[in-house]
Amino acid sequence: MINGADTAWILTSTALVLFMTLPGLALFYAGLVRSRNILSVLMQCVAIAALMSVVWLVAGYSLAFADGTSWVGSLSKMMLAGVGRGTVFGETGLPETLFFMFQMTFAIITPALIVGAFVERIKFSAVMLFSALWLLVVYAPVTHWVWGGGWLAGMGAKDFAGGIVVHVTAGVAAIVMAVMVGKRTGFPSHVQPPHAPWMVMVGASMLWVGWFGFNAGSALSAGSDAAMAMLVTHVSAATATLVWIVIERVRFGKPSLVGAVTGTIAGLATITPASGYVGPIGGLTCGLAGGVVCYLAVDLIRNRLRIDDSLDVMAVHGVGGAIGTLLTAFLMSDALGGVGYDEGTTAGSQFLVQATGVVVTAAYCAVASIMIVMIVNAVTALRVSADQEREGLDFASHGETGYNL
Amino acid sequence: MINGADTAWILTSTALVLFMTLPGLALFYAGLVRSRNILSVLMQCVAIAALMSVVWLVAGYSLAFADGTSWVGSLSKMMLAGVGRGTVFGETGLPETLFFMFQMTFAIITPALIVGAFVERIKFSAVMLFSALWLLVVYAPVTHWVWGGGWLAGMGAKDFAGGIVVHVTAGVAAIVMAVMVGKRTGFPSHVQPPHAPWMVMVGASMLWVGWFGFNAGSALSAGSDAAMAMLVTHVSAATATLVWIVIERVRFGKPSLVGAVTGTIAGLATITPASGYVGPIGGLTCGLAGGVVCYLAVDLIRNRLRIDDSLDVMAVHGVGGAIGTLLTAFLMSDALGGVGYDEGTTAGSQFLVQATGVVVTAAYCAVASIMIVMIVNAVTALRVSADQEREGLDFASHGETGYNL
Amino acid sequence: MINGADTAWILTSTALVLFMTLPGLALFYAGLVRSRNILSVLMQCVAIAALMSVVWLVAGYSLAFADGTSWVGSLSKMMLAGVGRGTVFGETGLPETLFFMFQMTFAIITPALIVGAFVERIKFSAVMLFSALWLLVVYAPVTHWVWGGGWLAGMGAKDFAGGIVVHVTAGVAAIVMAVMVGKRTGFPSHVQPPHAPWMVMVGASMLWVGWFGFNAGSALSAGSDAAMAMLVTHVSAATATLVWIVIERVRFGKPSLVGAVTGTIAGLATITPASGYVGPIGGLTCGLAGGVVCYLAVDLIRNRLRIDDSLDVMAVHGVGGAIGTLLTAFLMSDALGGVGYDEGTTAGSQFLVQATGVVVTAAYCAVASIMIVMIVNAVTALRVSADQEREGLDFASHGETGYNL
Amino acid sequence: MKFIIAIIQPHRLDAVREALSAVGVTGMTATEVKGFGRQGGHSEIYRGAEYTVHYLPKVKLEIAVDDHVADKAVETIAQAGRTGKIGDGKIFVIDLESAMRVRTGETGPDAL
Amino acid sequence: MKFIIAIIQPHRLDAVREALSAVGVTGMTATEVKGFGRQGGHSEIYRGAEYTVHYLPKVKLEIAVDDHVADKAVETIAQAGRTGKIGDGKIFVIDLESAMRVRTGETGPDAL
Amino acid sequence: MKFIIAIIQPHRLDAVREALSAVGVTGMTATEVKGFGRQGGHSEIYRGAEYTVHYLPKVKLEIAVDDHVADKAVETIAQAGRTGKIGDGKIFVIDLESAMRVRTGETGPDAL
Ligand SMILES: Nc1ncnc2c1ncn2[C@@H]1O[C@H](COP(=O)(O)OP(=O)(O)O)[C@@H](O)[C@H]1O
Ligand SMILES: Nc1ncnc2c1ncn2[C@@H]1O[C@H](COP(=O)(O)OP(=O)(O)O)[C@@H](O)[C@H]1O
Ligand SMILES: Nc1ncnc2c1ncn2[C@@H]1O[C@H](COP(=O)(O)OP(=O)(O)O)[C@@H](O)[C@H]1O
Repeated sequence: MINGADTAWILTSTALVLFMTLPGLALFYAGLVRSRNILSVLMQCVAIAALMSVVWLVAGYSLAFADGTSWVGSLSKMMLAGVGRGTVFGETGLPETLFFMFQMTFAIITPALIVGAFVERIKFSAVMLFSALWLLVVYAPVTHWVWGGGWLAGMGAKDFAGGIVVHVTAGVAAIVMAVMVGKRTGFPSHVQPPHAPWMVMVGASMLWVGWFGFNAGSALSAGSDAAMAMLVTHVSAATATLVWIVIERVRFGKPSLVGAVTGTIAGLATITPASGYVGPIGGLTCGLAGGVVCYLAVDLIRNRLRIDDSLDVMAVHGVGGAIGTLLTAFLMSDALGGVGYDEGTTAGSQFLVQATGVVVTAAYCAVASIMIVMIVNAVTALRVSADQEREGLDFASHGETGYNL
Repeated sequence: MINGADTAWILTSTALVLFMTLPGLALFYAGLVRSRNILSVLMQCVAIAALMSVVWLVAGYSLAFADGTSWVGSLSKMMLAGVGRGTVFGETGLPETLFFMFQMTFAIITPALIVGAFVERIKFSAVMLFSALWLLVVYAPVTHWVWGGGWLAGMGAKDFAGGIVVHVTAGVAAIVMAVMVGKRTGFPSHVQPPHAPWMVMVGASMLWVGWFGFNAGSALSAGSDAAMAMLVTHVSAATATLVWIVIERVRFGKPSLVGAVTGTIAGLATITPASGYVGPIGGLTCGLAGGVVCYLAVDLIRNRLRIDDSLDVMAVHGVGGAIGTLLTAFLMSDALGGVGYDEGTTAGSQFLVQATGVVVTAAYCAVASIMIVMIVNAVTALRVSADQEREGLDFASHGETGYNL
Repeated sequence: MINGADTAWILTSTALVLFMTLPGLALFYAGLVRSRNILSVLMQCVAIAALMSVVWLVAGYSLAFADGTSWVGSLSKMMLAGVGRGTVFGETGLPETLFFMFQMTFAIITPALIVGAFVERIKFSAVMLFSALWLLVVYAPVTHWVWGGGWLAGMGAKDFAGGIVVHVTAGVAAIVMAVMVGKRTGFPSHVQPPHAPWMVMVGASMLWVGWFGFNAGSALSAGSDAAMAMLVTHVSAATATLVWIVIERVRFGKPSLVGAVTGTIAGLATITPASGYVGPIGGLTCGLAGGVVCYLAVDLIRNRLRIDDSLDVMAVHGVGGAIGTLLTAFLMSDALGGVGYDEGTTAGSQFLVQATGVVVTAAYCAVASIMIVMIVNAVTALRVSADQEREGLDFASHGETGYNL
Repeated sequence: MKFIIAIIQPHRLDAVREALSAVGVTGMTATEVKGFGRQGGHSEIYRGAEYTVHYLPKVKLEIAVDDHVADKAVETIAQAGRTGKIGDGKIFVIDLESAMRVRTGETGPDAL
Repeated sequence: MKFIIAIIQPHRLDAVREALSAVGVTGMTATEVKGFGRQGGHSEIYRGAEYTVHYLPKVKLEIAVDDHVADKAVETIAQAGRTGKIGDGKIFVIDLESAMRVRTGETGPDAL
Repeated sequence: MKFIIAIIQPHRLDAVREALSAVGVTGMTATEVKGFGRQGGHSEIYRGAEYTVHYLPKVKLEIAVDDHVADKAVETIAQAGRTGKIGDGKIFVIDLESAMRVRTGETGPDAL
């Protein structure tokens, strides 16, 4: 039977998660690029949102959630076949149409996260084609593994709101894209600071607020689990923000705004898989760990490996999501205020399951993403010309300019 | 009896619909004008929100929803007379105060939509006076016809969330205003592109998210109807976005951001009347139809008829709302996943009712709007002086400048 | 037992109130300063949000809400000790973790409000230290007095959503800070108009929407009380907006956007304490009174007393909150559509209680804030150097620049 | 050759540019500037007080022309830029020693 | 007549303008510019790394003056603009052939 | 001394600056400007129609140099700024009467 209260909260959560992408993530990313590419980033986010929605309706949802094998769902719910107005989803008190919508907002933000890897040089058509294929080939199956009753679910993997499903997949795909599309002209010596740090902060704030829908909504009900998920999410975000502020203060004497809110996002990504299983101590720990490790990862990938994952998708989301997934094995212990282990499970055995989930997903995502990029490259080139890159994608790809003051 | 879950969702929806106007629509419009008029647009939106709220409390709500004739409500609920803290609204599980509030957010956004017709040249006092009169003379009665038990409701007209009530009325009033206020100096040859496309996108994103409250909130309950309304709303928005992207890509080689999000709004306006009656196929159809027809309508009104409905209110909202209202007659068929027809009704008979609703409302709105504009013109001029128009309304009417970098 | 509907609404309200600070208040304030200080304001807001969250978890919540004396709570709920996933809060139907979160968003915005007093010249470390101490020494005890079963609660003081707890405390602390930190170089003769009035409006709009969570959420349930609180909140905001528009129109011939939305905030602050106790007439009255008196207060403090409470925190929030608290004594009368008086209470006796609350809180807050500022001044200076002030805090304190077009 | 520097009202830019075009001057460079002069500034309203902003927005045009075109160009700017109100701006003429087109390296009047 | 071009620190603009006013020079045109010079640039922080921004914001003043006022004006700008720190800027003087007031068509020193 | 005014493509700024540095010219002032010329403008798309924007963004460099450096500087700018496409810009040279460093009051070539 449909539960009105749960439905009310998930309706709200769906709005919150859409808000994370539009305009939250879009602004977060748009503020980080140069002013001549602001519109292209916004356009990629809105076009991904639109295209993923249709792809999700046509086949994505079915591949993720319709009964199938351990590896992938089936095509039986294409176009929501058999899902009526009154159909209830599984054991929940939610209309299946609502579950479909809530999950769709996740299927929108995940490809949108990858945008950070290839801004300022990608062809628009390549973004569209890549995202659509990736949703079907990577996102939908992995979702099935973890949330759709697939093999990872069977092993007892814990990923409350998408550490593996969303952040690890996006991070790995980002690295693949960054390497295969190639560096921006001038990277790393001539990289310019974000053109609008204020916009980055606004986007991050919206992501923070919207993440309440993401994590607390993943409880699929309006009760204690949602409340605790919201609490630990917030605590992790706050802690990681402070971590970045302290690190930059110590290292440069000046804590930066972009740094602080990057910490926020790191804290949010890290707590995501853990958010339904841990208590306040788990929130603090994820915030601390996510803050520190993601900071180091940015430095490693950007400055040492010199990979132009331009907006640090792997370092912040991929690494954060992975850490959170692994930490869940320990932080879910009831000794630390967590929900405790399933019968027959220990921290150690759970850790192995979690690690398996991260590693296998990352490997699968890497291989599949490489193949998709090769296809995209064959169909439409990946990059704009050097001239267009210099001119800026706003005008070159979309015929518009960002600021006409 | 008050239903907590429904109340929770409508409290949320009320916040979402207010958010559509403030700051959603305000930003959508402000980004489209020149930088010297940005503040005036924002000011018109916020002042309309304030004034309509008071007018709605004093008499608007009563004229729309207090028992009266087929044509208009009565004055018996002026100042919410007789509506106590505990009064339940009709058959719903909502406090009447909440129904009042939810409806008020519609009464705010409808006159605010009309702003798009006369930006960059209108006198501020004319906006205020026009909006207040229009709310009482056009909006409140039409609302009564459709949702307050008036003659259109009696005929069985289907307008779930305001295709007729909100979008057709706003569109028609916009054309009236555009013609009677006259063109902007320099239209159409010297029109300048939007001063801040990024702001247009942010506003459109907020409208998209807020529209979940608008349409899914119009179910007045937290259940299957709200969920399906949210789903079809989203699908239509996504589809129409893609339609504009494809059209511009084909026609100019470059899809623009402003074009894409204009498509979004067209899709949202089109699905609005249908959102409670149709299924996913209805959503796709409204998105396709709304996307294509609104695109053509922009071209027709702006480039062929040369009417300076500056931000295309009629072409996007009026036309979208009308199409959606008419399509509802077919898409509500249960063969297409809709709710099916009332007893004794067929697609054909429903279509006649829908068409009657659109035509009679448009005609009434046109005549009444013309008369209101004439009154406003007599009381206070409609337009600022040519000098003030050139200087920009921000400084001329409000003593401020938008960007002081 | 946990009530799902109430939980759904308070989960939503928590998101709304966080949204008020991030990015609402942050943008409202950032648009008011000069462009070279925009990032510092945003940074102060986000860093306060992060730090207050941790402080609230560690000790703030416990001092406010754990059973203690009349004057302050105890340390028994530090780190949420004893509060489990399933713990229900008091007589409500809410998980205590959710009540903790909802209240935390108030504990974030209150110190963030004070930021308006010392922008463009404060040291970042001073903000951090001051806010943390102030939360523990002023905010937590006062909250205990009013909402935690302390002496003001015992006297029957009515402060629904924080006229005393939030606005009076923030306003008084703001004046203390403004005086002790000293004026900005050039105040008042060389004050410059807000660098981005559009941003001020966007922030104010978000505050307006978020305030629905603040006031209607303070009902802690999804029913008639929440609905009426939302209604009167909105009516007061709308009325006060119109009041400022009318005043500026009469005085200068031009109503300004910044003025209008300042009126909005004044109306919102004024209704806050009254919002759970009054009817529509109460909303109108608070809007009128708050609009007029706050307008006069800005003039008094800024232009006559020449205190550089830079963004008028005392005049808008402190004065608004105090007026609303006092007016509650009359407007709660059932003759005016309010909830009526507790047994044995009259308007007069209630007024004395309300006045006692305002005066004692203001006095305590003033003394405690002065002492805290003295400590902060001893530990880290309050102000940046004159050179840094001139250069702008964005670069001087955070190594970034706001606009890189 | 001469180098003409003209300060004009922003809203006259299109008119001036079109007028110059009509007399054969098509190349020029425009900059948004802040003008201080007799026109004074303007006052903005901020929360119950008026604040003076001392400058007004103007547009500066820089135009390199061959000697024999200079007078005509100045005259054209003056006519097209004139509204008759205070603050219409100034036209300054400076001697230009040399000019070069970057693309081709051409010099002298050919470069213009 | 002379055409003075002064590059100054942005925060000295008000002081310079007021000082010039005091010696009778009230008309001028200001532009926000990017200065490259000995002062070098500054470094901004971005996610764990420092990036060098090569330029610094400066204000350029352009002032047409009558010959006999030129030296006084230059001296005044130098004094009011001086902070003694590197990056205070430069003052350049160029010969001005002619000037015209757009509004009236007046030419020569009367146009200033 | 000479006062060089160069209009160049925005994306050549770094190259030009570095080339000038290499020949010993390190001081200069840059401004974002709008260029009108043969290159024409560009058209932007807005809701189903194309609108012409008449100008193109350019960067103006102003560089005061000692006489003997002038030719070398002009040459350097031309080479580093050249892409060979229309719209590469212009270099103008004007005679500079005097220069002063604000910080020290030094004048003449020493001030540069
Ligand atoms: N001596 C001057 N040198 C440079 N620019 C000047 C000078 N005098 C005025 N201007 C510029 O010309 C503009 C108009 O001058 P103003 O004195 O206000 O009116 P008018 O052009 O009618 O004489 C000013 O805003 C300023 O930009
Ligand atoms: N040769 C030059 N030509 C034009 N502008 C210059 C020149 N040298 C310096 N400037 C301008 O003057 C500013 C200050 O010069 P800089 O060498 O940094 O310090 P200082 O003024 O103390 O000598 C620079 O930022 C630049 O705008
Ligand atoms: N006569 C002129 N005076 C001043 N600036 C000019 C002149 N002609 C061109 N410019 C500037 O030079 C830029 C390039 O000129 P353009 O004619 O488009 O191409 P090209 O440099 O290849 O000749 C223009 O955008 C404009 O800024």
